[in-house]
Amino acid sequence: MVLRLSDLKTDVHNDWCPGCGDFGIEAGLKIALTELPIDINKLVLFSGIGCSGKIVHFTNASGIHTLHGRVLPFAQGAKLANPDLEVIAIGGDGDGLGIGVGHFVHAGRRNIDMTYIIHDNGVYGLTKGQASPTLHLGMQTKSLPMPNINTNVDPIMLALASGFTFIARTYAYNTKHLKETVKKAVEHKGFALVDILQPCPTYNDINTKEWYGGEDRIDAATKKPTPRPYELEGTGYDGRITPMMSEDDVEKKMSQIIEKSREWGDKIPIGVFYQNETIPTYEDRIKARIPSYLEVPPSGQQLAKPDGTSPVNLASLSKQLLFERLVLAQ
Amino acid sequence: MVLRLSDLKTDVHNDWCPGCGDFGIEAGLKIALTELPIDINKLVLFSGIGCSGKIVHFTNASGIHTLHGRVLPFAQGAKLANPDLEVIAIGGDGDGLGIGVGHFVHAGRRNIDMTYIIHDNGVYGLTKGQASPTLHLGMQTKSLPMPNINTNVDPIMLALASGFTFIARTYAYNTKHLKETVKKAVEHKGFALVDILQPCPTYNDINTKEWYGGEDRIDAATKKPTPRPYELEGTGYDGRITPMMSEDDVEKKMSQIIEKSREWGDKIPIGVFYQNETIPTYEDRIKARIPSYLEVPPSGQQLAKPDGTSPVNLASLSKQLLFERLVLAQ
Amino acid sequence: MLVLDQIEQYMCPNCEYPIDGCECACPYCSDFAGACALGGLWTFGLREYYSSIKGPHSYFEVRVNSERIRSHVNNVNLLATFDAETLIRHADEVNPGGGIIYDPSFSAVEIDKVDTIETPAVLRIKARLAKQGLPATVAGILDEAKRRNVNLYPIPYNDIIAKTAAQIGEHQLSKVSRIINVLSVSVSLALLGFDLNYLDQSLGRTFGGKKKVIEMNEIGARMAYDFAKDLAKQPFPYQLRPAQNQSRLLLMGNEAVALGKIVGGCRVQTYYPITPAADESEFIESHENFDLLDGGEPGKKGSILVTQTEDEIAAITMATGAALTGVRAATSTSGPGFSLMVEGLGWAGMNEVPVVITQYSRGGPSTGQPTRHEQGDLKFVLSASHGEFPRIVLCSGDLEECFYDAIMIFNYAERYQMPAIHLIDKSLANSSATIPQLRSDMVPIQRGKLINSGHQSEGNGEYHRFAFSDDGVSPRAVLGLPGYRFWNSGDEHDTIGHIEEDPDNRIKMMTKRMTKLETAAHEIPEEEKFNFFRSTKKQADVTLVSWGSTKGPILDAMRMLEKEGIGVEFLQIRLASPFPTESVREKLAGAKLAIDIEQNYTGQMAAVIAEKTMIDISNKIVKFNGRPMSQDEIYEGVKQIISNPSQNRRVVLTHGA
Amino acid sequence: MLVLDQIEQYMCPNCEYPIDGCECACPYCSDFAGACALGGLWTFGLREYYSSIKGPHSYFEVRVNSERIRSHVNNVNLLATFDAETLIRHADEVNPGGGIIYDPSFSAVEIDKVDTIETPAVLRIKARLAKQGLPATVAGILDEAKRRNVNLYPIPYNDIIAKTAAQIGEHQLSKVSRIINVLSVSVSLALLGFDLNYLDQSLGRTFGGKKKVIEMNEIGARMAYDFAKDLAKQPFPYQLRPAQNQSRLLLMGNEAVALGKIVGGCRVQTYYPITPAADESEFIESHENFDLLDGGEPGKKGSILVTQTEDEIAAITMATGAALTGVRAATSTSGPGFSLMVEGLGWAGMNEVPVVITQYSRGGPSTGQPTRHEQGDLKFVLSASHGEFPRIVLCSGDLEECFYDAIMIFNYAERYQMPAIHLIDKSLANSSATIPQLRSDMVPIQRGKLINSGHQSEGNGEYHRFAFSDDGVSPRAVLGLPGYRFWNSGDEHDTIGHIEEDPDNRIKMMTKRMTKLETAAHEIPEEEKFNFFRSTKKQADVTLVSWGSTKGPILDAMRMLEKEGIGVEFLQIRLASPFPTESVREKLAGAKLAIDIEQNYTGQMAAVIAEKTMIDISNKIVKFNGRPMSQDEIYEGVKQIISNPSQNRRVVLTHGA
Ligand SMILES: Cc1ncc(C[n+]2csc(CCOP(=O)(O)OP(=O)(O)O)c2C)c(N)n1
Ligand SMILES: Cc1ncc(C[n+]2csc(CCOP(=O)(O)OP(=O)(O)O)c2C)c(N)n1
Ligand code: SF4
Ligand code: SF4
Ligand SMILES: [Mg+2]
Ligand SMILES: [Mg+2]
Repeated sequence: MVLRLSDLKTDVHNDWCPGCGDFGIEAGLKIALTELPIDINKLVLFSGIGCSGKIVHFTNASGIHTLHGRVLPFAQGAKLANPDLEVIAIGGDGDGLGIGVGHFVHAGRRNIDMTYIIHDNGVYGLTKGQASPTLHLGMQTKSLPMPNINTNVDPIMLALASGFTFIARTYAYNTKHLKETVKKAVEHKGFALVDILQPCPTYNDINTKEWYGGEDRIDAATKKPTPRPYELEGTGYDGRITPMMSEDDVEKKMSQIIEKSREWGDKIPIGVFYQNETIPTYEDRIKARIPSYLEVPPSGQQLAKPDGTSPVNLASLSKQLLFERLVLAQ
Repeated sequence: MVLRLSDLKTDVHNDWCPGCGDFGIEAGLKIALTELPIDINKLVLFSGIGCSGKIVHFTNASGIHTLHGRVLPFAQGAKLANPDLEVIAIGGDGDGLGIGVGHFVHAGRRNIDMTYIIHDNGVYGLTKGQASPTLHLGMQTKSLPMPNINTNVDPIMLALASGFTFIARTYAYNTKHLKETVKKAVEHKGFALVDILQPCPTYNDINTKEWYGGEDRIDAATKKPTPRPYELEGTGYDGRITPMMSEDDVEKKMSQIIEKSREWGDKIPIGVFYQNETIPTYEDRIKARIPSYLEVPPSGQQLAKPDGTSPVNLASLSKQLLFERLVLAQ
Repeated sequence: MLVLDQIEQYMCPNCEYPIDGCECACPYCSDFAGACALGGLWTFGLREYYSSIKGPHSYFEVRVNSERIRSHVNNVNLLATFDAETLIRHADEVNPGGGIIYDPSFSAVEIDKVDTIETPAVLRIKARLAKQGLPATVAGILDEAKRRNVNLYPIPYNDIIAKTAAQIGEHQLSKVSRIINVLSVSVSLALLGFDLNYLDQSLGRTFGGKKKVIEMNEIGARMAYDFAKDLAKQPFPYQLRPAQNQSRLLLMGNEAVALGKIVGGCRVQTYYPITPAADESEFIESHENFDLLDGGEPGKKGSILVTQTEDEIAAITMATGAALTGVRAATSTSGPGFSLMVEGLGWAGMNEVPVVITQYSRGGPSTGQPTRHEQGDLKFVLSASHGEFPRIVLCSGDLEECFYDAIMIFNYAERYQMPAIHLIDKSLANSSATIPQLRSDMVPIQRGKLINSGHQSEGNGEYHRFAFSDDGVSPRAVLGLPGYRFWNSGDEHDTIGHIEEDPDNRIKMMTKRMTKLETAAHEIPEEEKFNFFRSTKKQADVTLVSWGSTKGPILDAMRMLEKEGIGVEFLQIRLASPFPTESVREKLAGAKLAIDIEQNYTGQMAAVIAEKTMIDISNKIVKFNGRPMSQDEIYEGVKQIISNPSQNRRVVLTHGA
Repeated sequence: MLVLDQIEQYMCPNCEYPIDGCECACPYCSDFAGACALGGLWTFGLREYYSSIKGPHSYFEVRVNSERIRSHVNNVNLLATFDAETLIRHADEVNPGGGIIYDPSFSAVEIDKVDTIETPAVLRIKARLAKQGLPATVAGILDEAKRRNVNLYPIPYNDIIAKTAAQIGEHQLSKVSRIINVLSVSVSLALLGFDLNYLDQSLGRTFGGKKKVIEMNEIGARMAYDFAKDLAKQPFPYQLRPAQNQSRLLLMGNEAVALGKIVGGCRVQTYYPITPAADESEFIESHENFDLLDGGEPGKKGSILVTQTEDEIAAITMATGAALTGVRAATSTSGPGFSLMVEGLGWAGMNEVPVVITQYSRGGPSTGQPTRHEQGDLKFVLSASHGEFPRIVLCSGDLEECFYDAIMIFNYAERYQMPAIHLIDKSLANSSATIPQLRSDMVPIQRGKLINSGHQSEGNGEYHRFAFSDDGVSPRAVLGLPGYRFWNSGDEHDTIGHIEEDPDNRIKMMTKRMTKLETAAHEIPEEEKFNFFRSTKKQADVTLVSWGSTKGPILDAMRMLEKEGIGVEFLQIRLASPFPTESVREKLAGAKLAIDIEQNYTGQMAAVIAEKTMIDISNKIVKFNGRPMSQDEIYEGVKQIISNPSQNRRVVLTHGA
């Protein structure tokens, strides 16, 4: 069955502010889903708490709206129990890099085959615009009474430090790039991060659509704005690490990736910064311990015999603990 | 008053296992304290939960043994309330990079002027040897029934991604290097990390004293072991970022730092990887909002007038909220 | 000079945002309340809003009276609307003889098309109209109102806005359209016969120095005022007149707490943003440097450090770390955040740290109803965290209690050296009211056995932070105090603070800590533990038992009941831990008919009372639909139980939108 | 064949580590218990250890009997020591006529010099010796024992170790010295007249294939056995004889839970390491692939995925995510971990997810006494998390209950679609005992209204995960089930699972969820909710009320009381939520003298009973020194209260080291 965009609509009233970048993300994500070979029955979206977290209610696929900062462990739990599911976790930058950053780091260490999308708007939208961890030090959005007092974290570099095997950035209003990037992330075997730059017109008056669009930077020749985000794909940049690469080449690649991740301001790279399929997924690592894991995953096991009782062979399980009277010659 | 080593001893029975690297850390730390111009009355050690966390009870300075993973917020709270204190936070790698890694990242973003020491032993000592986040993927210590299933995090790279302004590594049994590194960290203006490689002879039979000592790598010429840790100080490496540096130079420095941080195995760099005093401390950032912060810090304020009542001028504070009957001509 | 009870209900965005996101600090932006307060009237305001930023419906209900009022009522006399949705949702709440202010262009709107109204509500309203043979449109709604004898006041907002724009020479209509709120206020004042000058003054306060904005609002207001005066050929039955009064404050609960904290000496506040607690921290932050009185530190300003943390675990542990330095430190949160603070709370309990947690209860469980009201967390905060340790739990009932309790709780925390929870709720946090002026000298600052930095001890090693004593409280030194080195540990410890597993020490330390709660129970005067109100009638017919923000509507309902000759007592429990067992037992033992009134499902305070006193209050009035109780609901609920005094009644209140 | 009650107390490290860190899975390494079990005797073993890895003192106490025993007693008949510390600490616990096994080289050790003994304990012991004019040395301790008629058995361990080393040709003495534990066991067996073969068999089990280790142990054991036989000229007054028995298991509580989970269908377990819960997860992990019976999936193995998470917040939320896929999922923790799970618990409650949390209570508050026993978390788990939602709380009393409850709790969780807490404690987790063989077919697997994957629904959008129903329970689909798309939200939601703020929906949803608890209360048979034991005497003189691991010592104490003609009833409450209010009220209403027995400070179950039934159990026997209750203590406590039946007695038990 081909999935059409209209299949992904729900009746739920969308209460994002007019002009919110979340609309762009919703659109791009949905298009990506229709273009991917996904069984809608196997698709589950998990989200955190924030404006961003409401996306699952606007999308007609099973959707689990979790707790603030906890979207990753919820989502990983489902995927581990049923590796057949296509799991996409979604959350705000406060959710994922603020309160939830511990899970971010440890999810990277696991490398479960799933996708994580961050709505990166520089603010805590739903609680009225406090600074999120991606807002730079000293910036003062209109929602802040004082300039931001904390240094920002860069999701790209943090993901790299945490072991993510796919790291990408895209922009809410570049629908084509967004959907292509999401598709790559979903197709990646391993844990994939897509950081999406998202204007929040209500609270963040610094990183606005106009700012990203470069409306303050009119090209003298064309008289057109010069957008800040530029596509890595167009620059010949290739962030892939392949099995054949020498340790030295890997080193060089890593430096290059980090260099790219540090670009910000007038030129903001978007695209796939890093992709590494040489690192085994968590599923592979489990298979080394539980050979039948993918064949008969936890969610696929039969818990009762036809007579309703447990099929577990308790005797063989408790062998070690068993003491039976031995008749001794004495 | 000069602080002597014997002043720092307590009567508490030390229950670390014989041969534990924690003894080396305790010794080096204490020597550093005696060599620093510290007022013992202002010194407070905070620790997390783990074998490492017990160190505060063995040290005769005020010591706050906090919760598993929470040493950083406790310690930061004290320092913010009383910036006059000399605050050193100490914890295990499980404590700081496992359950506590969220605080690690956000402490980096604040850059409060204090020191954080990690006992990096690759295991959860006190709970009997489970893998800690610094143990590499696939390693199997004697305490593990199966090889480690998670990718490791590198404290150096993670600290860099998180905004720490001083990042160093040292080794539990290189007392001289350890104490010098701790001294530099304490003297640094800003948030300083000292990651200390610490053998845990009871559970970690991979990263042992012998392994660090290179006893498996006997130099053919000298017939002596070739230790794995080598001192960056001896290589001309300089991780300092100074105010005068160009943006380009900073970029180069960063690449260099990251390259260094990726070295592991037969050659393990120890020393100061990175130091940046161009970034304002949190204390400075507060001063921009509260001019009297350092002069009359929160802990230094007088809460009651001599008559026992509050000295706060409530009238001026609630001016905006005040409604007084105005006589209107009508 | 008696003024009728007046209720005004309207949407408020005079800035770009709805009430919740409002930039000009509601409820000042509720200039209606402001104008009334300036006119010397008492006001009470209720806010209801969705958990989202722009979209859905939010509203503000203001009650005005020449006597003090403490709650809202079910129905209103005047409904001011700016959009069709408000009309559709609220028109049926207007009393016969009351009025509705609206824009005539709404009439054609079909109810089905307003997708921000929840399906259950749409179905309810359509069914109601259908029953009367009315169309499912705003016109139908208006017809229904007319049939009920409600006066309709169509105001062409857009015309007035356009004229205002023309007059000030502004081409961008959108910039002027924000004045719509002020227009509706001024129409209301016109109908109510109140002087427009009060609004002008109120605007001055709201917009401070922004001359142009003030001008724009004043011009529009005058135009709307005159228009409405013309429109109302017959005077609107309800008329307001200014009254004499003392100096008063118009504020919300979260501001009252914020002021209390600053006055009470709190100098470090940590928080992680959460509704409805964050407003308090933001208010404090915007007053982080404040003036001191003579006798403070002359010439110097006081300051309070507000730190936004990475999560609530950091918020409580950071505040605790701060408290160890001797500073009065607090954190502020609501349910989900408190759930994350539980482990930290236990550490503070174990180490006898006086840290204060302000808990704003909201609709639970889980994310629940983030912007709605509930008192669902009482039992949770009483037993939160594993193991046993003492804690203070103090529950405020109104804005004044919010303020004074915010000071007192630091005294309790420091005197008994334990974590202290100030339990309030969404209704208190977001309700606004005029109250008598607050005083900074009512509650003296008491720091308990805090070791004075003057008292230098000899040498070190001699100080026992957890020394045993009869009352369980040990002399407390702070970090950095010369000569007083000490240790803390979440592990069971000896008197010095070092880990100690000995079983006898364990018994002594547990007993020491728990003894402090008995000390507190003994020392805290009964009048701080509960309030007991009784009507003039000698013998009470009914004893109401409650806690927290129901205080207001209960007191107001008592007046209604009294008027009917029903004798009412009201036991308002304030201190939930240590619990005033004996007093409560005594008060309830004599009760003819006791009714528990709570804003939760199970009747949590009744459960606590049962546990402590073995007295079963089987009659209950509860509400758990997310909306606070009104005076009328309580009145009706009590009557319902009195009129049928069989035991075991549970009345579930349902009012609210 | 009657065998006297025998108690053995000894330190256990036969591997490199003390008991806690033991690599060979205590209590098998307690080969004494193993040998006795092989000999057909009933055993009960208690472990006490410090919260540290090597250093401090830990000990293991084994009680052996031909009749079933369920607890430990205050004093022992035989004390086997390997070090001076054990002697110093425990010598006074040996009954007159009993014996002490020790190395004669300890005699000179001064008590002051053993710095692992806590100062309070040192002071107590020195005072005791001084009173008798004895030196503060081990020699003094031994003299004291001799005066009390205790037999001394000096065993030169080092000689035997050296000889063993020589015999097997091992030069490194340190490698052989680990056999010291087995030496003491074999000396014990010699004194007790038990056949050494049982030990050999037990060793075979302990060391599996490690031939060389077995040989070394066997040689040493034989040597020690013979030495001891020679030494004991007069037979030791207590003698053990093998008995007939059925097949039995010797296991610990955490293993019983682990087995129950696997049998009960748990297929995902998450955990973050914590004492004493982690042992359970590690046991499961080491059995992650297990055999199925015929009728399972023939030829296929079952498996369970155990995941170590980054913290307890992840542990519960990950388990909850797993449970949404239809898997039976659990997590396991103790107090501090549970404190971090509180927010996640509420989400599972709000979304009606059947996730199981096994909670091992230990000494609190905060880090508390990580390796010590307490039942301090009952009230906390009953009301943990903000807001109101239903939960199951089931408390096991012994090893068999641990196993069967671990199965049943999944049935409850799935049938009522709510989080379910299996509350056990450190004493159960770490006590070992021989118990009758467990059965995998006693508790059928009941999954409640789980939608069968066979039942394909038509189209989508039609499935209402939270459909209203009379019993509150809705048909439950799982993630990935074709045709059953659904939504969850921690926000209040409609029947589909979308956020819904409507007040009427709120009332219905709250009521739906809370109704499930009534359904559970109604459906769960009374015999699963509590146990009621009574002695043969018709009229009971005293009714004991308790819960959890006190079951064992209470049952044992009951036998003692009965022998004296005291009629005893014992109400063991198992289901704390939903609470069996009526039954408890009925049982207590008829009680002549009720006594609450709990391992905590405040008597938490008594408080719950008061809240639910308004019955005040004012007589209490409590213990909170971190050590479990012994049979003797309960016996004495009950006698103390009976002998002076004035109301309001609180007996604090203090035994234990
Ligand atoms: C434990 C907890 N703390 C705080 C909150 C309040 N809260 C709701 S959304 C939010 C922040 C949202 O910011 P972000 O994750 O960046 O999402 P956005 O709204 O910007 O999409 C917070 C703090 C909560 N729901 N739970
Ligand atoms: C909330 C919580 N979870 C779990 C524990 C149990 N715990 C105690 S120490 C420890 C790990 C210690 O490892 P690490 O931090 O590396 O310190 P080390 O012992 O290796 O020095 C754990 C998990 C706890 N105390 N608190
Ligand atoms: S507050 Fe910002 S992020 Fe949230 S919906 Fe509005 S525009 Fe979007
Ligand atoms: S377990 Fe390891 S880290 Fe802990 S004290 Fe022993 S050797 Fe040190
Ligand atoms: Mg955001
Ligand atoms: Mg460690």
